[in-house]
Amino acid sequence: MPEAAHRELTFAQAVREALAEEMRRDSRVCIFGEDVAEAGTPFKVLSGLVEEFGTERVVDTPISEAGFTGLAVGAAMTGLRPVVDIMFGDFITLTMDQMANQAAKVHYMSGGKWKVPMVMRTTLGATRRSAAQHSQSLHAWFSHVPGLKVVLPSTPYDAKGLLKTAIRDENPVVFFEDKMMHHKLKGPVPSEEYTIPFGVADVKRAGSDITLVATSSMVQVALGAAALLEAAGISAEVIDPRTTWPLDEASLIESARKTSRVIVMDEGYGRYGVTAEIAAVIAEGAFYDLDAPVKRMGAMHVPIPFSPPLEDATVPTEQSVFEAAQALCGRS
Amino acid sequence: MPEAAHRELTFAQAVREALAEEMRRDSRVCIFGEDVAEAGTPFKVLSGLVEEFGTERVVDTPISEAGFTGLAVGAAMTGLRPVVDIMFGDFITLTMDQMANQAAKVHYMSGGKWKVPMVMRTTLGATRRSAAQHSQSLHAWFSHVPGLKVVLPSTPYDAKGLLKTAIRDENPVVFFEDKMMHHKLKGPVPSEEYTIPFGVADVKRAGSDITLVATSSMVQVALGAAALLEAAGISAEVIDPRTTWPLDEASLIESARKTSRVIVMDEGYGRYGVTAEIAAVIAEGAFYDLDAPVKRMGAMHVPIPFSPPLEDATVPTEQSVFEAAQALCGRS
Amino acid sequence: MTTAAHHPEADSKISVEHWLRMYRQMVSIRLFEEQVNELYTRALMPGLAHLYAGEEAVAVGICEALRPDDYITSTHRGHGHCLAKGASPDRMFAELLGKEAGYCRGKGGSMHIADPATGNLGANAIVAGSVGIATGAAFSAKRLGTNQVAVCFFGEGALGQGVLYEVMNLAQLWKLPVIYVCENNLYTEYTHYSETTAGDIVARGAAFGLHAESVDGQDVRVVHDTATRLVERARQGQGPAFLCCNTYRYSGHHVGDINREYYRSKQEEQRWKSERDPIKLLGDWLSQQKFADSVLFDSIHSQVKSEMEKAVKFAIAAPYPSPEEVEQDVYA
Amino acid sequence: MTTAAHHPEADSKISVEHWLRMYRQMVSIRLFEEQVNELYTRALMPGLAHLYAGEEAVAVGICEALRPDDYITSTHRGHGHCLAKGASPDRMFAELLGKEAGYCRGKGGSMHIADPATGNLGANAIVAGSVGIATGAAFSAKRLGTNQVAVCFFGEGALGQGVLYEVMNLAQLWKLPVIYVCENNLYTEYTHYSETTAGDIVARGAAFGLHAESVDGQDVRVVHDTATRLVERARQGQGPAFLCCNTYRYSGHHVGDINREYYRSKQEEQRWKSERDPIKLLGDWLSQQKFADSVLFDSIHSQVKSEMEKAVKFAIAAPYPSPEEVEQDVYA
Ligand SMILES: Cc1ncc(C[n+]2csc(CCOP(=O)(O)OP(=O)(O)O)c2C)c(N)n1
Ligand SMILES: Cc1ncc(C[n+]2csc(CCOP(=O)(O)OP(=O)(O)O)c2C)c(N)n1
Ligand SMILES: [Mg+2]
Ligand SMILES: [Mg+2]
Repeated sequence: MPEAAHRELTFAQAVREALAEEMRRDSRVCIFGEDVAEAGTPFKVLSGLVEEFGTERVVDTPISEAGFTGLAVGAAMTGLRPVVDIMFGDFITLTMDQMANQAAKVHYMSGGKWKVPMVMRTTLGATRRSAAQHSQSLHAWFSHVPGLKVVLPSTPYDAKGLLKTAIRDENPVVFFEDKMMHHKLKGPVPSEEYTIPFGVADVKRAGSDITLVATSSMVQVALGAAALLEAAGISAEVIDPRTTWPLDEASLIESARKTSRVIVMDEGYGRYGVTAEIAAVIAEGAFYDLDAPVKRMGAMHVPIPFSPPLEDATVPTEQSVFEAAQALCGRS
Repeated sequence: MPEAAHRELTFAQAVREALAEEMRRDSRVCIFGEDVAEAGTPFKVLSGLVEEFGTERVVDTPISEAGFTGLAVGAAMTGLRPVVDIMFGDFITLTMDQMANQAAKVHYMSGGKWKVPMVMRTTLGATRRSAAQHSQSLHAWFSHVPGLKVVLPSTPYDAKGLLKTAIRDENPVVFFEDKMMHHKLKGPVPSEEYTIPFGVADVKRAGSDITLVATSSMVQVALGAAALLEAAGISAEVIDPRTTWPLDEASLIESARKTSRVIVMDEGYGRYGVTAEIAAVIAEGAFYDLDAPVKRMGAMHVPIPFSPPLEDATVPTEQSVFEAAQALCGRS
Repeated sequence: MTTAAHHPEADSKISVEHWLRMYRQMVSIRLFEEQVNELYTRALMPGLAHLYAGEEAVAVGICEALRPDDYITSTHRGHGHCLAKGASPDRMFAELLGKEAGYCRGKGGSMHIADPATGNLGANAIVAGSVGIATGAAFSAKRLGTNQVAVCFFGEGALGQGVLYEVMNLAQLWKLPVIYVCENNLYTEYTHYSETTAGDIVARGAAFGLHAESVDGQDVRVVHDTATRLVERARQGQGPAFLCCNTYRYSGHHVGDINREYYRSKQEEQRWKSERDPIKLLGDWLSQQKFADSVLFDSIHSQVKSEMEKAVKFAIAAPYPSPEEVEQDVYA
Repeated sequence: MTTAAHHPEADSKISVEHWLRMYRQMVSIRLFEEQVNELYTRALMPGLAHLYAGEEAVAVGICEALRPDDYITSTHRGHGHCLAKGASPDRMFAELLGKEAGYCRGKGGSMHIADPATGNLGANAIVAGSVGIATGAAFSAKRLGTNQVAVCFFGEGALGQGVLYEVMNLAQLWKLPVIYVCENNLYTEYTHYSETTAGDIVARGAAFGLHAESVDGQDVRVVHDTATRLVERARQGQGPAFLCCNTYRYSGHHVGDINREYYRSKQEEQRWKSERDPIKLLGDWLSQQKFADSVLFDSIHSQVKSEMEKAVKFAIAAPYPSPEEVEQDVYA
């Protein structure tokens, strides 16, 4: 991160700034979604954009996730660069055909002739007391689909730089925001222009005894656990792949080979999910250097319950990661 | 398999027989799908059922995958046991909301009060020259969702026994059939009644030097490769988990510990897919016994191309598995 | 003013009791929601809730036309439907607070209340998420010959979801006993429905062949008479219906939506409350007809009020589910 | 018989040439499909194809009302649309055979032909899969001020898919220049549309406020006149339209659907062929009007025939894409 970055923005502000800058830069960029205009989304992430860019470019839609995602695919093919807002990540269920069968395949099926430069912004993450249909982290589904790219920013800095890259990309990109971060997480964001390339993992904290691979909401948890571990004399490296596709396998493997112990953390379900892929990649790539099996921590494999004490039990915490890391290092 | 099993059925016949038996046994079982009645599905898997059970129980639907899957959820909650037919597995994209946000969660969200005893039968597999929207193997998506069970039969025997279990299960179950097997794969199926429990892997061939974990369409490929390997002096075990959820982790790990070398094969995309989960499970569970990294083989990470030479390159073959296994055993 | 012809039962003794019962139920819903808002304001309720105040005549007028074993499905704004169908306030509050005594053992929360005992197939947090379920329940009723009817409540925002049209087509093709009740309260979150709804709402039902009408959703007598007629029709095998109830929500989209002048004026809200309040409208008519007077109304209000206060106390005192419950009821 | 009023251009010289051009195009499609069937029968074509023979007047009548840069989206039964919009038979055959010279370098095959040069956004193998894309193209056209119009072709089976209603709503709300053309050929695979389509087809468009009509899809003059009017309307900003063209497919659902008496009679097929053939109907009218005679028709047929034979030869001789291509064009 550049030295000059003295400005602190919330995650939501960083997202908004990325959108505003790209919309100024390129008149083809437009936004579609439910209550994105005057309301600025229920999460108030887009507040102010319609005032600057008008309802022609910040377009309120009916509750038609499949319909307006499909529309965005066609608009992207024919000269616009749509950014589609799917309020809760749980609603991507309704867009799977448009994304997986259309957006992801148009370029390939047409022999490279048509392109679909669109972005879907959506959310992930539990602990918001929103229950099973408003708390899922389903990014593994899209990560499974060739033709899509999947971005999981974990800081305001990353959010801004990665979203700008997403908007400039010639492919369909899905951008998942942890809704708990929007207004709660602040961080430095330089005022000068920057972008962050896809497929480049970021070491959020260097360490030597154990690697915590963490995505999105789990990065802060990993950093908290790393602080606890430090106090216990264990040096944890926290590395964030930032994009699940493309995936920076080399950096993850390198960190694993260095520390020889790994926990992979992701708020999605682990089973057939992101931690499975990353654990498999590391177990293969660092096979001869690992001192212990790669451990995976994700959402408990249950629909997210509403009741607070139950919900809190479903997500890895600093404490649970700390304990798992200690155990892995033979310290518990 | 019982000794008495001298009868040979095709995969399609086995599926049909399971349905017919369960429909005779339980009048609540009914079938919904496009062209399932008189046409007996485009794959002719259900031929004859409407003649026996009538159009009240074998119900032709409009092309409304979301609608009739949703209808099945409600019907299952209120006393029927629907079997929904989604012609090509590629079309599950349209049912993700009904399956993941409704069927999978109703039981949990209602605190255990409502149940959804339904089955979705659908297909997977490429090499049928059907191109990118009719060739996908998307079972990893459902395997990722708590509340669903996912079945991948690889023989007529398994298809019949597992489908009967699926229909009797009190939960939503997704049953994937390799469409290339329907009429091409024959195998022994006893005439006496049997069911196969979920979560029990089946050793399709015993061996000692390497484990080939294979699902669905990949089982025959694995068996073919095992024969080639035998000729080359390598004894391969072929083990089929049969259900990706519940997953028989213990048996897979046991086989891996015995042979110390593993290839995991599944026709879905490997990335963030079934091979990732199984490889991660084995790499963790057999950590101290593996002599080589677990290798994964799945569909190439591209939309399935139409052109025959290209399409053929996307799927593991006996030869490519043979070569990979030899390499893993230090023999290439 | 509506004439006796519209309210054929208006002069019999039984019907007066029936109207008084409905009056009481509307008051119950109103005061229930006041308590919910209070719980939110006092930070005693986890998460958010969507209040039904203002729309009471719809839920009550329709549910009073149903048998106890008839089915309903509900929405994120579901408290009114649940109560009108017979749920008891104490267990509903308990659910809203995530307590074990709640209808879903705290797992569902405000948006997922379900109760087999009152035919409540569940509130649903996916807009239009339950239209398939309701249609399936009607399918079961018809197939099993139970003479039950299913009512599917949804906001006009659900008109944006394609699956609604899929299932209306199925219902009409198969003459299923289901009533699709569109509660047009003018807003989908923060957007006026005219910005998201082209054409004519009633025509959308009629286009699929359904019997379709619209009514004043603030006049419980009209709603109830119409519902009685449509339910009767459905019960007698004459097929589904589409009923648009024109209504208004008094509060914000959810309890936290306080400053809403950017999407609707205080005057508009005031007008509905003073001129079109469903409780007042029924009360005025009952008074005019000399069926009741303010003494009776006051006593109903105070009885209900203390009932609600007791129910809230119960819920606050009730224990949370034990932590082990989190993994229970994922599978039946 | 239609009157001059319906065919205002019928007496000008230019229009005769135009009708002759359409005649020739219909013959091209007919003979193209004959070759496809032949390729299938001779086992030279991988996979299956869905023939458009019988429906030529729809594609030709409509595409002749379009500018070269206007957009179309097509379906699994797409050869007619592609040809009518200007695709050349040689590259289409090459695509059907999976050759590199094909429109999609062999990656798409029969169901995915796409071509930016002729405004063809792509055939689509998901029923209703391209309705979003067409609507999005119309959105771009409006936003970018290009005055282009998009035509979305689909079979009446697509009326079962909810996303169609979602995008019609969007198109009408935003007055997008898109025409939804429903080709009602009476069957969805093996089921008569009356078993899957409740209510009235035209009403389904009208319910969403679209200008909606239906025409005799066998009379190219009626189709063309209507299309010209609707396209003009759309181009002038008057919004979308829904056009149902009543037509018939002569062959099976796909080339392999030979025995179809279980779902439709030979007499019915014969009746359409002898009484309602679009080529014959136009030919008869041209003859009656003395605009052309059998000599001219014969020469057109034989010219087209040799053109098709040449194109097939080209495709058969053309090379497959090289194996490396399989991983190209997944991402732009
Ligand atoms: C599929 C889906 N998209 C978006 C949302 C977010 N959302 C919740 S309520 C709502 C508005 C619903 O409006 P309406 O159907 O009119 O019901 P009302 O709130 O007015 O009762 C929206 C957009 C959702 N829950 N589900
Ligand atoms: C979503 C989806 N469901 C099912 C299918 C399988 N399918 C292919 S064509 C077809 C029938 C389509 O009928 P219609 O739309 O009338 O077109 P037609 O074949 O008559 O031209 C079906 C069911 C599909 N391709 N996509
Ligand atoms: Mg509303
Ligand atoms: Mg058709």
